[in-house]
Amino acid sequence: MNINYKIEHRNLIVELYGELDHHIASEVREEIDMAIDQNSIKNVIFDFKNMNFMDSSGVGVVIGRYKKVSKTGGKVIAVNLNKHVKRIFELSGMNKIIEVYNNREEALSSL
Amino acid sequence: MNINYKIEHRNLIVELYGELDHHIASEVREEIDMAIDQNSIKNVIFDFKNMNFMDSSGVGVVIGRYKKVSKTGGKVIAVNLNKHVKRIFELSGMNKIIEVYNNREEALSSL
Amino acid sequence: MKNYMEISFLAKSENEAFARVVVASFASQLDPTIDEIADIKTAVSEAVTNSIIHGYDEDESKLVYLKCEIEDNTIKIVIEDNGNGIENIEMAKQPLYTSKPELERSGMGFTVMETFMDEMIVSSILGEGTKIVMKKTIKSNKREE
Amino acid sequence: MKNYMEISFLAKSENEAFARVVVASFASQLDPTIDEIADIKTAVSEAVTNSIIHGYDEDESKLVYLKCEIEDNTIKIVIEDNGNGIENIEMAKQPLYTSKPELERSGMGFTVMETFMDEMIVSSILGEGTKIVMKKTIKSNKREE
Ligand SMILES: Nc1ncnc2c1ncn2[C@@H]1O[C@H](COP(=O)(O)OP(=O)(O)O)[C@@H](O)[C@H]1O
Ligand SMILES: Nc1ncnc2c1ncn2[C@@H]1O[C@H](COP(=O)(O)OP(=O)(O)O)[C@@H](O)[C@H]1O
Repeated sequence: MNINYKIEHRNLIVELYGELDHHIASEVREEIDMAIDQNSIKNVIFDFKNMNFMDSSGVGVVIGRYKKVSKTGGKVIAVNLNKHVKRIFELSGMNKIIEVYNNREEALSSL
Repeated sequence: MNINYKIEHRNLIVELYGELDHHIASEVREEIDMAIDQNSIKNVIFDFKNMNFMDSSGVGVVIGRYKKVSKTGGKVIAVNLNKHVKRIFELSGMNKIIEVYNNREEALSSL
Repeated sequence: MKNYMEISFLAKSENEAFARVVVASFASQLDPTIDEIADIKTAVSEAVTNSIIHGYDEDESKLVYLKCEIEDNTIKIVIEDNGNGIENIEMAKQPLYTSKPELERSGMGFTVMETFMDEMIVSSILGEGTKIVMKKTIKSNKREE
Repeated sequence: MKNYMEISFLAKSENEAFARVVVASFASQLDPTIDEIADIKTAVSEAVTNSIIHGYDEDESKLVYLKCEIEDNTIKIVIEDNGNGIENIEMAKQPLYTSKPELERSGMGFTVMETFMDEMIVSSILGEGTKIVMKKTIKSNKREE
């Protein structure tokens, strides 16, 4: 797993690479939370384009960030979900609290 | 494992794809021997370019074909060996009875 | 088609990815689609992660046990630990229920396993351990090209 | 770095490739080079193939046992069968010696294992089985980029 960040205004774009499972979840969480705190981020956009695998540990990471930024009125958005990740999102009801867009441009213009 | 054949004059070019191990060795052997018999082949050229893995079962296959064609004065040639296959060839002393060339063109022009 | 393997490995989180590769590689004999392999990998990941986190409280000296049996087009996967066990299986299986919210667990593990596999059976004895048996039949109609 | 796994599988030739993937995937924790992984895969392939062909005379109902232990930068791999055993280990280890020339075996299996791994120990009891212990240390100097 590898993470890349981009910051546009107060939006943090998190690009996930590789496999998001329990093994890597706490590291991912800490890195994202640090990026949020250090850059007074409002909204977080998860870009799943280069992620090859995710299980329910990934759901925990996304919901956890939602809980964090929603305290300051922020949103969490997910983009570029493949069929597999989409199914996990739907199962967990995450699509009710996390907005899903096809790509980054759509996500950013929604904000 | 997958095999492709090309026949040029009485030379059989065997292109190996994938992994050559004990599991596939007898199938490979039978297919090559049939091609030799049906096309009155003299020489066999093994092209290892697209082979990802070989263990000593592959040595058995190559030496076995050498024994077969040498009865009728034919040769066995190996081309496009990677470092790994080269080492196995050297270990087994195969490079003493089987000619090794960099590529197919060199092999064919040696005949 | 019949095949069998069993594996045990230390309850280290690095071995979650390893377990997925092992099962995916074994299941590949059935010529599954990419989606079917993703389903199987996800279910295995959930069960192995549960044994590590909930069964063993991340004690890396403990062993997780995994068995795979292939019979015709069906793969049966058994994942076991000798850990804490589950007091109330029905409650544990509820979507969103987790006993470790502090670890940001989502409580979706069992739901994912049930959804992605054809069958899932949980058995557990408190203080002795937990056993998950899952089955999935690989559709073969995709092969009529 | 410390890790451990053990696996057993039916003595089917399909499982030779499976065993290679399992060990390669486990060894990948040590961040080996492509060449080091190729060496390990080849050695495992030789030992597993020997158990299937020579140990069990290709009786697919029998089990091959494989253990991997990682300690620091060294991987120890043990491959065992409960098969025929070897009468004369010294003779068996000679390059080009094979008891099954009719199967086009090259007699190079032990030589390959010895060459590609840092250490190889064969022990065997006639009628009871054979055990191969191999070790390889993954060089880490490649990481000074
Ligand atoms: N192997 C296990 N050993 C002990 N308890 C378990 C095990 N697997 C699951 N559980 C219990 O079942 C609950 C629900 O599991 P699951 O649906 O996978 O969600 P999560 O792992 O996110 O908590 C866990 O929180 C835990 O209390
Ligand atoms: N697991 C085993 N069980 C019984 N005999 C074995 C085993 N492994 C090797 N041998 C014996 O040792 C010989 C040499 O083995 P090896 O060098 O791998 O060559 P090959 O497999 O090509 O015969 C075999 O031909 C066989 O007689």
